[in-house]
Amino acid sequence: MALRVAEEGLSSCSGCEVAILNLGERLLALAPQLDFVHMPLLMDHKYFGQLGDGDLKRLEIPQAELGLVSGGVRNQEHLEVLQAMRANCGTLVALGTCATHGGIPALINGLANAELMERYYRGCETNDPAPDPTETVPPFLERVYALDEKVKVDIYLPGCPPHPDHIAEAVLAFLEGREPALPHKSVCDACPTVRQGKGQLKSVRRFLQNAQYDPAKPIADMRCLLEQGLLCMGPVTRAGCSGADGEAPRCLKARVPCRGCYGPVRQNGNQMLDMLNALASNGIDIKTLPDRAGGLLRFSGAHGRLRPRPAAK
Amino acid sequence: MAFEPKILAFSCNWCSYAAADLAGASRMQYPANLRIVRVMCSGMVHPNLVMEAFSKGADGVMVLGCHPGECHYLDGNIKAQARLAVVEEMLDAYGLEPERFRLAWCSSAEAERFVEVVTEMTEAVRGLGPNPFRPTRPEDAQEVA
Amino acid sequence: MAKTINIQPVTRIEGHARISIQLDDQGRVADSKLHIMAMRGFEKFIEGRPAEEVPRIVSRICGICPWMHHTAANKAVDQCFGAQVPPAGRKLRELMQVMAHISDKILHFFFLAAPDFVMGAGADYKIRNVLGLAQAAPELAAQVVKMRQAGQMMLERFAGKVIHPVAMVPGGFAKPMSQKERDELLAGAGEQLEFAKFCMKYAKENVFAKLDQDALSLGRITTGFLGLVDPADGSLNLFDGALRLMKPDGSYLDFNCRQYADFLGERVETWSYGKFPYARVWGEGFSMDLEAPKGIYRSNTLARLNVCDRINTPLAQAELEEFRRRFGRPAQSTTLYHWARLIELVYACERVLEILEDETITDPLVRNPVEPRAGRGVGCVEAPRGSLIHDYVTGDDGCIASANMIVGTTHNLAPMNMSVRRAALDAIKGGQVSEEALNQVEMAVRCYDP
Amino acid sequence: MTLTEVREVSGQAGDFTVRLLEHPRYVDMDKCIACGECARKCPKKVDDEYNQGLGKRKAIYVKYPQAVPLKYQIDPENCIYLKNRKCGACVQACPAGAIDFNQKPREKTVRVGSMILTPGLKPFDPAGIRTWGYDVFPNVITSLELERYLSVSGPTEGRLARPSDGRPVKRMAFLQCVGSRDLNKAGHGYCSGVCCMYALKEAMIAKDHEPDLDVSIFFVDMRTHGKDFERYYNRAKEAGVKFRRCRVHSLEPAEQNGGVYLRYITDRGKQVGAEYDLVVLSVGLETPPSAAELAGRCKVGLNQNLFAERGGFQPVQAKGRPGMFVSGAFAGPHDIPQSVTEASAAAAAASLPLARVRHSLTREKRFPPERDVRGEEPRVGVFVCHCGNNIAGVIDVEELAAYAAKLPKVAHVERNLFTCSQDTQELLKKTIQEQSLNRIVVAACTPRTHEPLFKETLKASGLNENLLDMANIRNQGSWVHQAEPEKATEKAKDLVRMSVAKVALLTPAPPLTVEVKQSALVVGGGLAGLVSAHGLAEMGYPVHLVELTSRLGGSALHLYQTWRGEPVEGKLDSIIRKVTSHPLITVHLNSKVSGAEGFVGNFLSTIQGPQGETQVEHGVGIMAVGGRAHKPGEYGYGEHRRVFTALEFDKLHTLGDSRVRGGKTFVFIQCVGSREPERPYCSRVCCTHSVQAAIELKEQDPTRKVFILYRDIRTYGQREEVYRRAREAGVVFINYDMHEKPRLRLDNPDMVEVLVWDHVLHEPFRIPTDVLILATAIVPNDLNKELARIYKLPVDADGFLQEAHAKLRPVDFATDGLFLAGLAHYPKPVEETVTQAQAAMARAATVLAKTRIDLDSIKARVIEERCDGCALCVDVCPYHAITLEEVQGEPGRKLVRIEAAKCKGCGCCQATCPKLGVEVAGFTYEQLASQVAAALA
Repeated sequence: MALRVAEEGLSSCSGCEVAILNLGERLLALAPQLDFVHMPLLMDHKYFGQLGDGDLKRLEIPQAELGLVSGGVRNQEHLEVLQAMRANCGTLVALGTCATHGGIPALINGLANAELMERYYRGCETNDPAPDPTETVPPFLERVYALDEKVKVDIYLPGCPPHPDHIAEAVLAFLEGREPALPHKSVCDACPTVRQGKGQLKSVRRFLQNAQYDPAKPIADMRCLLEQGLLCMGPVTRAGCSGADGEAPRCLKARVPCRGCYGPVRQNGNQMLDMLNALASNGIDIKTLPDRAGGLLRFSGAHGRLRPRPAAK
Repeated sequence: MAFEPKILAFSCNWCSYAAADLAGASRMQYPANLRIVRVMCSGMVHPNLVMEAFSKGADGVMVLGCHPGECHYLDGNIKAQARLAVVEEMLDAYGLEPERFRLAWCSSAEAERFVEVVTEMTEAVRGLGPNPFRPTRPEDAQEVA
Repeated sequence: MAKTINIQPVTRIEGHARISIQLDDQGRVADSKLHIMAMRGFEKFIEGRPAEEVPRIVSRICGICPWMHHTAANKAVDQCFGAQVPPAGRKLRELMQVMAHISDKILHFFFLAAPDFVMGAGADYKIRNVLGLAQAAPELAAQVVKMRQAGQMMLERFAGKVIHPVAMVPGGFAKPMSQKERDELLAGAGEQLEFAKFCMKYAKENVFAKLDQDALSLGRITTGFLGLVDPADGSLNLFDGALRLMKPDGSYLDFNCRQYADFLGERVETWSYGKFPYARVWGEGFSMDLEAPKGIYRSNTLARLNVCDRINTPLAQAELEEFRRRFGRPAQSTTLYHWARLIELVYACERVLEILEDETITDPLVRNPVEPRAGRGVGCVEAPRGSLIHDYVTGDDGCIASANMIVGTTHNLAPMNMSVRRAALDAIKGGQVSEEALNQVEMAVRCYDP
Repeated sequence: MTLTEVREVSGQAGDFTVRLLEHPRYVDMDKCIACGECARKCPKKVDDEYNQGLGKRKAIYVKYPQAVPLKYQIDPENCIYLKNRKCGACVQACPAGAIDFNQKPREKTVRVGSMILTPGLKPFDPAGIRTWGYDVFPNVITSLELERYLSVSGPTEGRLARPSDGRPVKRMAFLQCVGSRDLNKAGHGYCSGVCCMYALKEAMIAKDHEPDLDVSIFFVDMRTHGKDFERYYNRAKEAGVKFRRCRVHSLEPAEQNGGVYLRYITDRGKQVGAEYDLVVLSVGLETPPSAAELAGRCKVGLNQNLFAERGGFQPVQAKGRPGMFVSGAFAGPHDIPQSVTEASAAAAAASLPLARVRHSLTREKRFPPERDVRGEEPRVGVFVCHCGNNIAGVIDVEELAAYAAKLPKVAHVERNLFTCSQDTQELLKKTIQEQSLNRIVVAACTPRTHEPLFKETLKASGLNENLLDMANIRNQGSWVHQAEPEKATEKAKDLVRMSVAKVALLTPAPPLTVEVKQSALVVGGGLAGLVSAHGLAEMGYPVHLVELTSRLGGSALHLYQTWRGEPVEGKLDSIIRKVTSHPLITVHLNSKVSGAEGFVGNFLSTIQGPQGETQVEHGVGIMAVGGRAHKPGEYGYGEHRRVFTALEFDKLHTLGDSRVRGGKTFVFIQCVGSREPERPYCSRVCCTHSVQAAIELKEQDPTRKVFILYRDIRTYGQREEVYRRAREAGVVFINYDMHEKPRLRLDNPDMVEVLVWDHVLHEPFRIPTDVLILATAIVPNDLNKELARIYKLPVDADGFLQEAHAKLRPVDFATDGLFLAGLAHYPKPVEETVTQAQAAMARAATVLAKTRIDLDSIKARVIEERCDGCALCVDVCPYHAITLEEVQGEPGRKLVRIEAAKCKGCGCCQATCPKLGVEVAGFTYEQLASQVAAALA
């Protein structure tokens, strides 16, 4: 019997779902073994009956052995969908960094909801001030949550989006009844750039001009971008973006520094703390970094990491 | 019952830990709110340990090292000092009062200073009240299944 | 027996929406709404971020068209910082953006929309999807999947990341193109064009040929249109140009993107987190009344083909001419979005080849250094789903002081609501609600590819 | 052997018989646990000499809290019991039964081959000399008293208050040269060498405590000739300390406020006065009578200053007394680095003649084989010590033990009266074996004193010594919370819980040792290199000596005498001959080190010579690449044929050049290139050199006019004698200011006209000069930088090699196994170079004396499953122990590697790694985190 799979995206951008599609021919090959019972991006299963007449209090998601959830939890609907997924899926996978650590949408966690609403509906040049929408739209939670702040998560598959190789590995491992072999080291593990040490730097530059490198030469000949004085989140970020074939990290392939989209190396690590600490330990004045919280917790602001500035005492 | 803060200190073996011993040998009295974790150097203390202490409910955390220039390992204390900015940043991000953390220098002979620092810290933290920060951890998460 | 039908979630679209249809006591459609269920607040939370970082953040607005946000944001930051992009940098940017259009169109047409046409609007929902399509037409599916994948890989091999790209940077592009990369891309682009031609042919034979009057009137409404045109000759331009706002009668105004706020306004409704843009400049206000709409214009493929005077690539121009012959200008049928989409696919493939054939694209100077400063920039591109506007103001530190964005889909929120209403009115009669009827309502939404 | 004195010495070098007298301590050192109960109960209060009599101590006491050994002693002069057989409170108080009033003086005889005399110094006592008003005005104190006032552990806890009325001090004056450079009042002609620097330090600390404090230092010459001292002087000036160049000739009571009124004459000749709240006498050093007595018993000669007589080329050898060596202030007024250096040098010199019998008296301890506990579940044994009543009197030990028994992984809990006692060790051993315990927690006192003891016990029980943790419930528990027994008990539970949590995670670490290659590399064939190379070879170790030029001798080739007038050339020739003919020394001329790798005991250096590269293995290295004379770009040097550097002048003088021979007027300009913004250090040797040369010029022809234009004359220590002789000989000393440097007219080729501002006459003074001698700076060699790169050694801001610790490790590098000596370290005269070279050789010999070095088990290690070679830790390591290396068989993949022999276990890497990819044994992140969690559980 085919493996029943349910998939949902919460507060997210559908990039994770596109990453699933980017399995390409592998997806077609896997298809006979999979039975997608729910996946709003691709198929038409509805929460409240196919005729739209179900009980709005009973959000329905079919039973599945494997549940994939992308996106963080931002509003009441997300929470209900997530809880239904958890209740109906044997194994729950947090798919993508929004699901594992809040992702980019969790940047809003640095602000209170009221500030957001004020800006959106009353502080915008193109619209007249209006009250917040409240009718028939799901109310916001106080912030964006990672899935494991609300339900138990069985497998973490970070990445913005996760590399299709690892999505395939997670599914295959599940089919084969084994632990998925996922990367657990940092981006540097896959990064071939030349590293010597970071002690000679005193500050870190903004990325206002391209890194120094010879475009005719392979990345393995380029000096580590952090050692070039560019903030690169590689050392504190989970590897994986380069996929299973061990290619260079993808941002590095474009010769731009990593921004940490796979979240912290250790699931419960803190990219901001780890990066600031690594820089400070190397004698780099961390105050030279602009927008530290927003920059270093760009992808991992859930788990209470990014929070509104406390009001001045 | 009055609030009795729990304060954790990472204390360098070569200076403040020795000063704490000396304070004992000299029978100096200080508040019993301190718990010392002995380390070989203040430069050994990962800021994450400090934050872990806060996340587990410490009301105050100290890192006590040798005076600048007196580090047993050349400049571990200078690294600890550089990391101070990291802890400050994290406290700020977490909305904890900066006074809950203190980095202080104290040589092995400065038992008085040790006592003074610990007493000051205890009183300061007592004034701040309990650590309001409790993490949301997976085990706190609501189970649905 | 009044009741509310909830189509939730609206499926095979990007994003989170719900359709509610109120039936009155007679089972007639009394009201319907398309609710946008979420709002993430990008405009707010990019405040304070260094502007040069923003192109890598705002791509997360949409995982299907991240390149569009990436491009628009870079254009906006360039203006804030007063940056001059070297010619090769500009070419690489357009190349990437147009290539991204190719994958997107294949995705939308075959993965999201086609099941309705190939499997039938009333097919069982369990097979009315791309996987069902794959079983029903394995060869076609294999071909489509392969070509879409090839397009994605072309982008990824050259630019690192394809979903949430990073290769564009304020001041230009992060890496130059080597001759080897150019050769590979040229080869790939040739195949993509062949495939585009195949798609056009396939669709004409198997989908468009079946578009009867009913199909053409699905969700049909009458509105104005908005899209970028090349200021030089009014031709289709996805990457850059002036905005053209066309009235339902075909008359139009062209304006610089920076003036968008003088021409467009946004309406807030209490029942949707999404705002409703309208043509403020028409001075008639805003109304989604099906019979007497006010201020309503549409964006996206059909809109672009309606507003442009011509297309500067031969195959696409030929298709446009045929399209206009059959449907006039402006064409109003909502279903024609799909047709227009495939014409744009042909254009995009031709344009990619054109850009790649320019030898100067391998010039190593692809980025000029930028200096953070106070400024304002409005970056505008045509995203698959419509005209995308990013408007940033930076402070002296080069960090974002304020931002406003109108994304492609948003332009179409009001028209979509109207099309939903129209489709619901047409599909639901006498309280008879079928899966097929409800799917037809959704199909009206899917034309807009939200 | 404490409280012990030398009574008599007989025999000779290689075989002395020394009769010793050990005075009774009245405390059994084996039993005393230094708990201090005795002192608390002792009713007799005595002035505390450590606090300069400013505080009180008891008749039973430790001299100061850091005393080694930390054991109490009874002062028989003051003990009531010893005086009249009453009291005995301490006997009652002592929980360990350590008081023993029956101890008697004991005689001992030891036979030794060499002797080192270091009886130390006594501060000059200014009492009784009216000028200084010390025992007249309460607000006149000595610098040593001030030191205690400023110390937070001192009697006022660091507050600066007037002794007379305790009011805050607003204005403070230091009077320099009290008891120094003063034959009239003090009978000391010498400079004490340390007072300028300590006055600066005290002034700065006082300013630090009280930033608005007005501090003036009245001085004759500021003598900040040590490494980095001049910078400190400059900092003090910037900090607002006022410097007044004059002797104060009288102190009077101020009219109001109880202050002190000083009268003095400014350097501009004006008489002025000022009031101060506190006057500090910067007292000098002198030899105490007891030291003089010791010298007598050892037949070691003292000079007129009562310092031991010695020579410039054998600076730690007591003159005319083979086998006897001297160091520290007994050998002359020294500061800390010089004393420490000399101590090492004395050790080297004393052990040289004994090299043949090395290790003949060594005994080794044996332990049973270690039980492999890996794979076993932790079975923790908790031993709660009562420490007599020290712990049990405050903490409810019964409750604590019961609590410990319930903690997870605890298999056995036991209470002991004294866990550290000898019989308890046997018990511990038995319990560990019987109960199959594999982790031990001792809840007692501090690991700083007792961990080694319990580690031995673990070893003796067949357990790895690292499976131990101590819960410090005494020093950091019962003793500091005596009034809060409940809280103390709660805290003790926490501490035990923390220890149990940590100990369960401890893993056995095998003892690490590295082999020592029994040979040395000495870089630099100057005097320092020659002395150390020769010494090491004499000790029996092969030495490679690398010299850049074609000739051995270095800068000393240009010197002709030491400050004592000993000729250099012959001595230098002799040591060069000894070195070149020594069978164990390989001299590499025209060579330099071009690369190196390795660590203590195992260096591999590449020597690049005329015949190409050779690689040598060596266990230690001494860096002695010397320095050179600065070539000035001022004062007409290189333009006028009558302007010379000091070394050039010496040569012309020796050769009898007509310009010198016929010269009538000679001018020396001091500090040419030194103490300038570009080179803010004192070159240390130039004052003495110029003064000596001036004397010679005068002695040769008393009609000659000789001028020395100086900023401060720095004839430190006993060199002051030379300065005095010069003034007596009629050499004219004219002070100039950095901002009013001497000016020259050079238009006459046969004469240089020197113009200098005369502070006495208040007008420019013209000196038509036959020979102008520039006392130029000593600058470091560029080789320093090269060595720094090759061996990863630090170089200071002036380009000199940077020692591990300026005071306590003056010839070591932070990198183990590498040492430094000579001008590469800092400018210094011949005898100090020789001393330092001997010291470096002594330090090197401590490594070479062993065939293997035991390394501390507290080392960082890489966890390969976590490390990904990001290189964040590489530059964080202060010891350069971390390198990034490619994984074998996986091209392109790199991991960091830690050289255990270089690692000191500071954990800077562990605190940097975001991935927990490095950890320090015994202090891993997980272990520390377990303590954190347990503390807050």
